Amino acid sequence: MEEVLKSRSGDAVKKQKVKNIIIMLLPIAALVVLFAVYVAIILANDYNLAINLETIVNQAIVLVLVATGAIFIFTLGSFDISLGASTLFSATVGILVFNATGSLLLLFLTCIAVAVACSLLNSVLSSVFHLPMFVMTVAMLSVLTSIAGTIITTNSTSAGANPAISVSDSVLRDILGSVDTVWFKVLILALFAVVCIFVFNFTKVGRRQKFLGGNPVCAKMTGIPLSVYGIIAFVMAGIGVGLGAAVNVTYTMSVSTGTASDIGMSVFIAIVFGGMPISGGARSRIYAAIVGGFSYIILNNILNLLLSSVDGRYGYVQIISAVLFLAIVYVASINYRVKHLPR
Amino acid sequence: MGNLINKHQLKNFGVRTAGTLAVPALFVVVIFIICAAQGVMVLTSSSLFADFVCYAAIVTLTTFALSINLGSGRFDFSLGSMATLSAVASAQLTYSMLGGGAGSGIVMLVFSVLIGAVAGAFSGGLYVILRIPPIITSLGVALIFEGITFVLTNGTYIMSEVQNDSMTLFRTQWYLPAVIILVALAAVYFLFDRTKFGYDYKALKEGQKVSINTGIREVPNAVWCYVICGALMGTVGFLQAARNTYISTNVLNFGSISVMFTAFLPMFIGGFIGRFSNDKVGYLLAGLSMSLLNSLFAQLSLIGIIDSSSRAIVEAVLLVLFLIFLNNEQTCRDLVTGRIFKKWAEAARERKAAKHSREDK
Amino acid sequence: MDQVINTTARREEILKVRGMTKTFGPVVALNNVDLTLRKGDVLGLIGENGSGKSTITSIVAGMQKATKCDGMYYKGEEWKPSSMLDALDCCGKGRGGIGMVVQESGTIPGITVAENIFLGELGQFRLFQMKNGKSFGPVRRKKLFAAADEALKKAGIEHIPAKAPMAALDFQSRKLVEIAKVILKDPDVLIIDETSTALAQDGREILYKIINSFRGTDKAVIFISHDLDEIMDVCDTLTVLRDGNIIRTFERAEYDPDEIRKAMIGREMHGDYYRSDFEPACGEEVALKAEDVCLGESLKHVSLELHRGEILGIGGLAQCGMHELGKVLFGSLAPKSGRVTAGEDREVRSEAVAIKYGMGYVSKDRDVESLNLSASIKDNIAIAGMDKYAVKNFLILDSREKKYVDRQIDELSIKCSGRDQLVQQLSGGNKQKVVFGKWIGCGSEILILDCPTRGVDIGVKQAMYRLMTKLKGEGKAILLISEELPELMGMSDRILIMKDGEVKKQFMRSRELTDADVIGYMI
Amino acid sequence: MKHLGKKLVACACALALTGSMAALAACGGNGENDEVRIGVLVSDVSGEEAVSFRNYYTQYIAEQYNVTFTYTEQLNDSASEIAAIEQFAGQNYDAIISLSANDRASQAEACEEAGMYYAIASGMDDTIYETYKNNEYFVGQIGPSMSTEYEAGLAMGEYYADKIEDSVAIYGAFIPNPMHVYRMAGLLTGLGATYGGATGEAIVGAIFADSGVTASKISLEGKTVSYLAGFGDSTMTEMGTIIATDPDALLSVGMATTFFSAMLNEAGIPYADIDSFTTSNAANMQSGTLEYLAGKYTSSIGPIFAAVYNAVQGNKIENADGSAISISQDYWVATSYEQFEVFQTSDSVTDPIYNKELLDTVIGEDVTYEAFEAFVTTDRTPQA
Repeated sequence: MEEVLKSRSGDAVKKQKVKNIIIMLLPIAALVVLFAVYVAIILANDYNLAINLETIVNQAIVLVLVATGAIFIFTLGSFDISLGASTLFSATVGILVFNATGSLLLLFLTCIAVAVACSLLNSVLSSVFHLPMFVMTVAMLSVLTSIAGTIITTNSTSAGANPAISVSDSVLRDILGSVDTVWFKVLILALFAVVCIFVFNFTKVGRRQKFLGGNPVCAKMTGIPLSVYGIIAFVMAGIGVGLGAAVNVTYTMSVSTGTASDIGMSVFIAIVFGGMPISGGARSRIYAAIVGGFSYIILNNILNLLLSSVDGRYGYVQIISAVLFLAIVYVASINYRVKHLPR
Repeated sequence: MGNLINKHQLKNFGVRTAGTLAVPALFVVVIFIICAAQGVMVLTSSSLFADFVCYAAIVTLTTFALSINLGSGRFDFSLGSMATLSAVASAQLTYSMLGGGAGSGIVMLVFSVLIGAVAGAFSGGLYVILRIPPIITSLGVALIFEGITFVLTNGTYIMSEVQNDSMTLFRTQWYLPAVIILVALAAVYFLFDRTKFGYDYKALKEGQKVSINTGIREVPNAVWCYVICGALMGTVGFLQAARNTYISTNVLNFGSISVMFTAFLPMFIGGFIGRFSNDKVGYLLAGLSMSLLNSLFAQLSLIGIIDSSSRAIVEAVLLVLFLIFLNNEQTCRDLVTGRIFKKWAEAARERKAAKHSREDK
Repeated sequence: MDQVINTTARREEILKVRGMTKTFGPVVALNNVDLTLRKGDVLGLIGENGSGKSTITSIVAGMQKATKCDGMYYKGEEWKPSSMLDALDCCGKGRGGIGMVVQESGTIPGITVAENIFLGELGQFRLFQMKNGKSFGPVRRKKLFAAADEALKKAGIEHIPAKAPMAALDFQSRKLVEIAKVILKDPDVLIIDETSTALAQDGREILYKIINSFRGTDKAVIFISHDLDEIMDVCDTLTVLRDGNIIRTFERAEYDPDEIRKAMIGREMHGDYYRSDFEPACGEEVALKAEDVCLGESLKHVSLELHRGEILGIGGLAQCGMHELGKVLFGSLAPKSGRVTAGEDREVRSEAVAIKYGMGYVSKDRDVESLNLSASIKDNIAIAGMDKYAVKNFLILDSREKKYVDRQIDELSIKCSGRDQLVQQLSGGNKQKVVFGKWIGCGSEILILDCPTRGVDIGVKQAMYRLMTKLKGEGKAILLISEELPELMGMSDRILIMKDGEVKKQFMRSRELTDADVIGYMI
Repeated sequence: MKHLGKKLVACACALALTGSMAALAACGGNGENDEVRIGVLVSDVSGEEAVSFRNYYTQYIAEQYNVTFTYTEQLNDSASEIAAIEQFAGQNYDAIISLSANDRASQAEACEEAGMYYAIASGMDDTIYETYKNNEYFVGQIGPSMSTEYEAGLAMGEYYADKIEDSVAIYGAFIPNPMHVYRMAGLLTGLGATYGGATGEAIVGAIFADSGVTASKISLEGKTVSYLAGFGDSTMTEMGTIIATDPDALLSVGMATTFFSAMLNEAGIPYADIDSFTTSNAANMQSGTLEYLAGKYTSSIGPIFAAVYNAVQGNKIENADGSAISISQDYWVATSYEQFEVFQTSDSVTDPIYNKELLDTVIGEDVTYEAFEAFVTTDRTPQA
């Protein structure tokens, strides 16, 4: 109905472009500001900056890895709620294999293979039986958590309340410890991000993913069926999950029933925080996961520092971080307001 | 959600009754077969029956709440957090007033419904003001409600506040949760199927743009939906508190999310039943079926042949199976009637014929 | 057509718009426009896409608000409708307002016909009606259905039951329900926006009957159409808009198609509109072949052959199955039986396969099936042609992609601010050019064009006809599905007419072929 | 554009606010240099025992000594434990006391790496102890050992062995949590029941092998035993079913007072549990049907604080061969309200058994391992 729209002057177009760029940069700006505030607090308190930065990387890395892979799913306008459960499950199998073989390579390969298999099961089942992807992942969440829970319980070595499988052999612990470094983690993330960015922006597959997210019907009519590219997206997400699971194992040297329990939902937060629309499509970006994941973790750390002496602070931290999250998403979406309520 | 064309064509009363009762009947039959095979019985005492009704109320009301916004394409992750928050706040409020004395139960129920409604209004209000996709606002809202719950309790269990004779009645007298179910059913049926609000809701759900252009006001309609969801979840929170005799309040980091997942299976079953009668009745029948299943799980758990993880797997598999049925109904029907083999044979014959004709050329 | 004009009533203004401006972001849709509608008049609005005709009427009908307006007066009073319902209600007076039948679907499929007719105004059926006009209580369904049946009858529509779910109706019936919904309110001004394109002959008759009932009375009609012949036939006065400005108003006596076209596009039309030759011609080689294709009620044993260098037209009424045929040929719908093959007996089973065999498909539902509106021109054009410019068939380099896209933008002269402009900001014609660019760029040898000039203005239309002729000359095979007979006859080497899912008749290209020859086989 | 401008300004304001808060925080923190800062890892923030432990540290000890305790949120997995330790390390904390046991080995290693003292305050773990006992930063562990847990279950079982006439219900809480497994083994042995064997050792092995208890494998001659565990949607239905059979008692190895008090009191079924001496349990004992409660007392985590405090002050207590401390603490048992009341009054947050006066006897440079061990193992059970 908004018939034809004629461009006013080049000037207006330029202004619009500048505005778009500002909005696009907002998530990055938010990350920079949050980082600056964090560093300021650390320095002002005479805390150890190096340790704190390492902490941030350690806390964020699994989330960011999983979220980076998950971008492929989100790009399609779909989402997977079982990512956390899948991380838990692949870490469980991974640690069993590692305990048996002591091979780091096998740990990573197993985690990736298992995670990709879970992803494939999700996507293939839903495409063969035409099931809504999301509900399939809800079912998968239960199944994976339960199976992993059973495996962990049966093989538990823990003395604590939560059953857990740990790497207890000191030689094996040393092997894991050797890669439990910030540099290794950053390297893994960088490699994976580069691969994802390459696939996403420089290959036919990536272009088609984005196109699919924008309009699946048109994509189908252009010979890009959701069933096929959905599977590819889930495979990419599986790789991210596998890497996250393996890195988690090197970090904690154990897997318990609570491992990665909040990753599934945090991925949503991270991706949206990073400036990507939940509906996917043309505005999807790989860096959203990285920017958003780190922003979210840093924000929580800042709030924890600021409120350290407040009673019930974890409640307040969560409230404030949720409010800031909504505020940033609100501002970032300002260009895309529509007359009716979004769904 | 229900397929209107089918509904229109299914005038036959017999078919409608059969369609309505098929799934619940299947549940009953299968459950009793399993009972017989394992030598257990369900619903053997009045208190167990009361527990059955109470759990059915929890599932049914959650399903109502889930279906309201999900049906309109609005994803709401905050359902569980609304239930916990309203239960905790109303428990504390009621206890501070009555100290667990007479009437505590009903007062807490009223408070819980009201607080739930306010929470829903907050959630819906935030959505219409921010105008960002509801799935995102609901993530934020869930975190906020969980945070508030934590601040109210510091994460500790709510126990003595909800352990009193008055609350006990809701768990031990089956008619109380039954009344709650009936009132809720009547309310959602009236609101969504009989009022202007309900008609507008349906119109917005099926054709958002056209409805708005015609002059239906979407914002109040959406906010009211959230308010109703909140009130329902407030009731669920209360019933859970009554049934469990305590409230676990340590729900930070999306600990409250899982509540909504339990409602997916009954929602799909209810939607299916709704094609033959009414979706709300469908949700109730599905809720009762799920509760009967729960009773069975309890008995099987006591004799040690099922535990919580195998239960979760069974429920997930049921969900997937039912979805496969829903999305491949024709194939399933063909499979049952054996027509599928005929079809395969036909297709094979055709392929052969086509091949021959090509070869002839 | 009835041409009685009550000259005394005509003098009186019923609607007056002064200095109306509407902008969408940086885009000016209406630029300080004045419009006057007189009683008894049937006013036609015509213009290219984006000229502002739908914008001005939708503001008048309360669907949206003007950015700036010096005054809008209805029956001498200030006119400020808050919604379409409000406009219909004449801002609270209940009757005699402004009603509009919109271009795109204005009905909701998931609810009943009755609910659609009384959409947003179910208050009147509530159990308790207060004296102050307020009401509460449940909605009485029986009363609702009775009232809806009444409304349908009033509009002369007898075959649609009020209880039926909207989704069970065909496209035309849905449009008729919309008309009934507007007529029910006894509007004094009726706005019909591109409605007739959705209607077959019987539906059009109902519509014309309604229009004629307004002519010469105290009421008035605004009629919007792309179809110059139809609009000249129906309207007493014709106002031409271009780029958000009113260019000229023609009285019936001044009607001259060339003048009107000139006013619409702002320049003289040069050369031929359709193909200039009248010789059916095509290559020997069969490019696409359908054998005994069946698809439920839509297609019954359809067979056809499309040759290289041929334009094969498929015509018929909207529901005759020709649109489904297009999809079946492209592998998008799987036929229940029969097969579709491209070239040397290669079966087309899916869109991806079709594309591999060099096919391209321009959908009738352009915004949904042919374009990704939220993506850029670049993304839309590039998506189908990646095989052309990808390095080693997988690596996409920005520079190569840009070159590829820019070539299409140039060749099709797509009007845009740049390749990164979002497609949703383009006009209908330019959108369609993007679709063409997408399929031509990737070197499609077989093009299935389903209503390619739908919602496209004359200038672009002409450009497209030329393009089709050129493609034919290059030996491409074109299947043209169209609901417009002149277009089919003007362009096709051969025309197949379909009815009820079957091919009823074949016509070869000829100068002598007329509408009358063909129509009989359609209805 | 204007709209956007406004939003950006608002954002900038919000961030500026955050910044100034940061500066504020900087002024507040780290003022006194000799203050001892201890991070406490917890995996339970909900239970009454956890709350009273917390109150003892933050409301009593922190008042008496120049110490701050910072509690983590509920730690659900090893990653969050290590992350919490790293955060404490980043803020120059002196020591970590762990009440969380997702992965103790990783906790110990993370503390070592960060140079923070580390102590375990509950659920002693001999494997961990043996591995890390010579670690410079490992202070040690004080709390009920697995054999103490076994003994606690055994005592309960023996107490009920003669009382059960026809039927007994057993709640296994979160088996296979080892603490609950050992208690269960003790309980079954005490009752005279068998489960894949008759000795405690055999039963422990059988439960771990099954990673849970299978109800049908419990055998108690002449009596029916019903069993349930965990907490889920059907737990209340299971409990209802059990109550309908009217067992002579419900014996629990944990959490029953939280989950089932209301139901059991109301049905008039006697029950026993291993929990803590809280007000609600007092009420359950006084007016309900709770008749046996074994529990840790609030200030039982006092000695581990003393050990950590000493270590931070440079007086780490080590035994003769230079390894960290490992001392088991016993449970107190109340079988009547009177006894319960005595326990409650003699150990509260405001007036704990391990009060400053008592703790000061083992804080200082010249405290020996032997003195400390004697201090912890002295039976301080209050007598009526």
